Amino acid sequence: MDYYVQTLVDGIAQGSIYALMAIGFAMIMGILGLVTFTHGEVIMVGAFAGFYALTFLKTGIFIALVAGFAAAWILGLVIELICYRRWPKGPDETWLITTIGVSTVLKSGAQIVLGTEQQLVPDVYTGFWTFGGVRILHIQVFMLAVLFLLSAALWLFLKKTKTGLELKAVSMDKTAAALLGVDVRRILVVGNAIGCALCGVSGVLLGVYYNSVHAVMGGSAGLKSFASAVLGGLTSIPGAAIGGVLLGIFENVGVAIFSSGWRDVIAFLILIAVLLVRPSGLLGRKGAEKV
Amino acid sequence: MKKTGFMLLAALALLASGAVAFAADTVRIGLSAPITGNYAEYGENFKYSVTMAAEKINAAGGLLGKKVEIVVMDSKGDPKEAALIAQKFVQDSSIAAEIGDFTSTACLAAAPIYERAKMVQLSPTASHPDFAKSGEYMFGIVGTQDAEGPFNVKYIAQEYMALKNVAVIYINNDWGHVTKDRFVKAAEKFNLKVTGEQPFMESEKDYAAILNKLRQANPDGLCVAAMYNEASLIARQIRKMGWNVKLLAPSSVFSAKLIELGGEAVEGIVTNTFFALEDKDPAVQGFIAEFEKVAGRKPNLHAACAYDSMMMLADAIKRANSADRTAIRNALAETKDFSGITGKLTFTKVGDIERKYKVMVVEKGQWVVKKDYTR
Amino acid sequence: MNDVILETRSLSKHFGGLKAVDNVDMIVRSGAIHGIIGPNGAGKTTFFNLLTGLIEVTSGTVLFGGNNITNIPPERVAEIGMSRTFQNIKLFRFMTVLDNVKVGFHTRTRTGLFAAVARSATFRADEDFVTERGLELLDLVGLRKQAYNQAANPSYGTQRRLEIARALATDPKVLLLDEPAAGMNPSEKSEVMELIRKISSLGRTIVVIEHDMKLIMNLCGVITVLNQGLKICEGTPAEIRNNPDVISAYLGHSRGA
Amino acid sequence: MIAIFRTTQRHRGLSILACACLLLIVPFVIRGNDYLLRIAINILLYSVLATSLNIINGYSGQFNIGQAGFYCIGAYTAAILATRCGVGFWIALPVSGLIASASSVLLGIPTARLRGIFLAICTLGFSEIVRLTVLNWIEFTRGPMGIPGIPFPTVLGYEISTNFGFYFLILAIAAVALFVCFRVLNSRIGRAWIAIREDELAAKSMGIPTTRYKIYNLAFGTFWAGVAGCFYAYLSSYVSADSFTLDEGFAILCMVLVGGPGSLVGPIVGAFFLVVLPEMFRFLAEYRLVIFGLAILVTMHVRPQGIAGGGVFAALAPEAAGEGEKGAAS
Repeated sequence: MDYYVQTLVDGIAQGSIYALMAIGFAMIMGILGLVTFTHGEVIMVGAFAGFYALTFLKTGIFIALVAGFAAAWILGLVIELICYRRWPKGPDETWLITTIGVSTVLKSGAQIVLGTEQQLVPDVYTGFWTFGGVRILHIQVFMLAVLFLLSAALWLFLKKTKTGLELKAVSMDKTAAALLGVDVRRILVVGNAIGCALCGVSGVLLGVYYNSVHAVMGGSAGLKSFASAVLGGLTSIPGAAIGGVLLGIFENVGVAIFSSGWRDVIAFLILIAVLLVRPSGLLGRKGAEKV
Repeated sequence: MKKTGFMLLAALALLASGAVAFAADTVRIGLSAPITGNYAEYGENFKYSVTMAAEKINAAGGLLGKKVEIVVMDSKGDPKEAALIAQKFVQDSSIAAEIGDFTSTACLAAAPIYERAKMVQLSPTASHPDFAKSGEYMFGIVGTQDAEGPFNVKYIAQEYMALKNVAVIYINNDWGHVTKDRFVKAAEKFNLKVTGEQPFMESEKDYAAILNKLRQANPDGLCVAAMYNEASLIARQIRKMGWNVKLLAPSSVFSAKLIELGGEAVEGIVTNTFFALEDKDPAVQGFIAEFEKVAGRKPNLHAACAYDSMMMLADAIKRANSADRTAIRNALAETKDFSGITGKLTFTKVGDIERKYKVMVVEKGQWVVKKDYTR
Repeated sequence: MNDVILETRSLSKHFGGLKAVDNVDMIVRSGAIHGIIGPNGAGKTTFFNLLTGLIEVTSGTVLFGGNNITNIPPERVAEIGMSRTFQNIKLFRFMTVLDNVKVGFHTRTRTGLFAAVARSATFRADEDFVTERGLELLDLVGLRKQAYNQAANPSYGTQRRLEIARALATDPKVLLLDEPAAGMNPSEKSEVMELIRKISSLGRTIVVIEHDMKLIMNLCGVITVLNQGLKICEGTPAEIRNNPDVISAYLGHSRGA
Repeated sequence: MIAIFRTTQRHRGLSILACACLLLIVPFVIRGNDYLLRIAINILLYSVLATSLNIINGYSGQFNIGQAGFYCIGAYTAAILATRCGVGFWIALPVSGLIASASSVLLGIPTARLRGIFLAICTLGFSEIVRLTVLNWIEFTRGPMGIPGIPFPTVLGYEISTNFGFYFLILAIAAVALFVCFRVLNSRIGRAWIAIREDELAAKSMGIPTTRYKIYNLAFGTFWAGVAGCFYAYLSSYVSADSFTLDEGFAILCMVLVGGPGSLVGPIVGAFFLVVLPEMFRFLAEYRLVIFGLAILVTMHVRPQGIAGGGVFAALAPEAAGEGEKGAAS
């Protein structure tokens, strides 16, 4: 029994990182309707920013999170400029190529600038609680807290601020929003930056939780965030969060039931199954399949 | 369509101009390694080591009275690129032999091309049992898992660590798979109980679920068949989950990086090696100092093997007294008791090395050699 | 000639609480030019979508030549013999004008993969047929000269005529026209009116949605009036003109007749 | 450049002839150089792959980014048939295509109603599922060990063992693929696919069973990916899952989009550029991929419709839009 509870706990912890990535992703892809494949590399850059803050500047974890946030935000501005500015209306395929291009540059550039070796990220919050045979690490709770706080902040931002409301308007209908006097370009810039920044934070957590950063860490991270966001419904922030946590749980429980080699297969099968049953994802807006 | 044609011609001309003949006053050795992509870290080590070796040879007067020149090509660790590089090398008649690639899959994809062109492919790291067998011109010097597996079971797990049962976590690529396979087979032979075996994906960072699963059977020891990068993270996660299992691993974990990344978590991990940083041999110490100067880090096993690869090739060329590809192959195959920094090296009939392993442990943040076996 | 070809019985479509089409009974007689009018939001286009299977019927039935065709998929509707144009033009923009019409012949040709690769007799017969008849249709709508232009290029009126030609290519017994004259100037409008008459004279039944009262009154033998999803009356132009319900429906809305 | 294009469009028969001559002469010119021959082979191989994806993405407007999965299925089918069942090349070739095709139907039946990015995600997931299954189904595929020892193909009694031979083999395959695609695209079926790309609802209303035709399109496109996979297996005589990662799929997609989707020439131009560029940059060592990425970005900024693409994004191939009412010469 303990075994399954422990698996669940680890799954939720892993899922909370996925969730944060997925929220950033849902922001860009679901709400703004921009296709992106630079995602993994944004996570990597965020992770390295956090790593440098922690290791060389000896700042605390909070400053590291801010550093990841800021670095990814700036990167988000650059990405918008290179990948989207010229083609605000798409098509999807163009964005796909430009973002793949940027992602290639970032990944191989990072290997040149930041080195090819895996780097050690020092531990923060090494303590744990024990409940019977189940061990919950402080860092796991911390990650969940960060997830909750950032989701709540984002939710408030979307609900209460003018920019947030404009964001929602753009997500419904870009043309109509423009007619209502919304500066669509500004919203795209801001929204993309926010999405990237959240990914940056998730990158810092990724580095801290697994004690490592690596120039090529973005590949699988990007794929996972993609899957989580779709699972939860691309258009919904809480959906993405839940999708991320669910993916974490699926993967861990999947290993408990099947061999671990098949765990990504299971994750992708569930993803496809969800898309077939509910194309709009678990919590997505209905009619999203008419994209 | 016509445009395509024009550009084809233009590009071919450009490519050809890059591949024209070179002055014959050098002996050129090709190095195919992942300089970019996911294995860039390992490819970089290759590049540093092989270049260092070449410089050393040149400082000592070169080969056949000529300078050695290394031609580095980036394979990204991709089998297709490795095959293309193979074509480029065999095409260039000034290149005498090739060192590389890093992964066994890349080596195997390139093997038929080298074999057909009768050019040596000497891989510092391919431990796939099929690799050296795949042709007369294929040589591997890291030693195959056929030998390492039994050593790990008999001497490390049973004799040194006194384990009764053991679980295996392995990386899901050809190397990890073979390592696991040979380890489990040897365990059967020597009556070591294997309580579980689980693979993980190369890009995976979260091993908690797999470790929890393996923990269920409560083994005494855990064999971590992974590179040092993953092994250090696995060790950390094991300690975080409060599991007091003894760790052992194949020689791939031997690197200063393991201790740097793993910290206290890798304390006590046992592995085998044929190359030790504390080896008193001046050649080894010289290599280590030199490597640190160039790369800014301590060399690992791959780096040492790459260095030896170049040195062995040079030795073979000297004995052959020719830069002819087939002559090099024949001389290389006859290599006997070559004293490299990774020990005395003799090729088997198929072109592998039979290694002599030592038990090595991490103690107080240092790699410490324990016993010397001749198997 | 006056047998019923298309009939709806208590046809309804509800979107949540909104009754876009509510219990509409309608009979279209073979060979007629049947008009459907109504203020904006009356449910006319939804009604067309129901007839052609583009959206699912909530309740009620659609009969075509006596057969129940309720909720059959749109591609089957086209095959059976009912074809349409769209209010917001839906051309295949990056195809040529002629190719647009050729697509319309889909159900009437049989070329398969192997026939296409081998350029078999079937293929050649099909292509000849499609090209020849396609050009004829373009002649009919007056677009022959633009056959090899891209469909995205021509003017608004041309695009609407092209849509009609494309719909005709499926050889429909009933042609549904959704605002064929929208956005046109008076001379273009009268051309379209002529075109519709011409098509009708070739023996096809036509159901037309239009806002332009003059056009509808001149063209149609029978007119159905919808308002807020309900059929409020049906009859000859003269009857419609004098029906108090129709007048109040139109006066109740901003858009006049 | 544009002028050249115009000329090529006007004298299509002539330019095809010129091209064919060129392609037939080139191998004799570079016969002694296996490296250049291998690059030429790769260009043709990727031309087939890019064309196969172009049939799907460029012509029916479905958004497939997982072509590597079907390529993988083709390659493994051929490898298993050749090493286990002793089946010859000429049987393995169509069978690989058909199996890839069949698997795409399996994927297509449930996913046909998905659109845009949602379909893209499904194909991406499928591609990964294929790769991971190959990696984990050890009894069948030898898992991460890959399958070595695929024999040389035999054509008309001659064993093809040199790059020179392989060049003509892939040239023939590419020519057949292009020829078949050209004819299918210029028929009722091709028009139906393009109609679906342009406006699915209108296509439906014109009597095209869009779901069936989308699956049909997927099956037809992936058939060629399977064929290419088979050729690759024989060419390298060794297959492993490493060759069919998502990056491989993205590379094929880049070829289509950089070259110009929705035209038959575009993907070939794209394949040419994306095979040759990294080779030309090889001397840049670790900067190679950075420059490569930048080159893609610059291309997209200069010609967002693709190097050889016309129109906005999806302009038709000259043959489909041109004066080819009588099917033109080919």
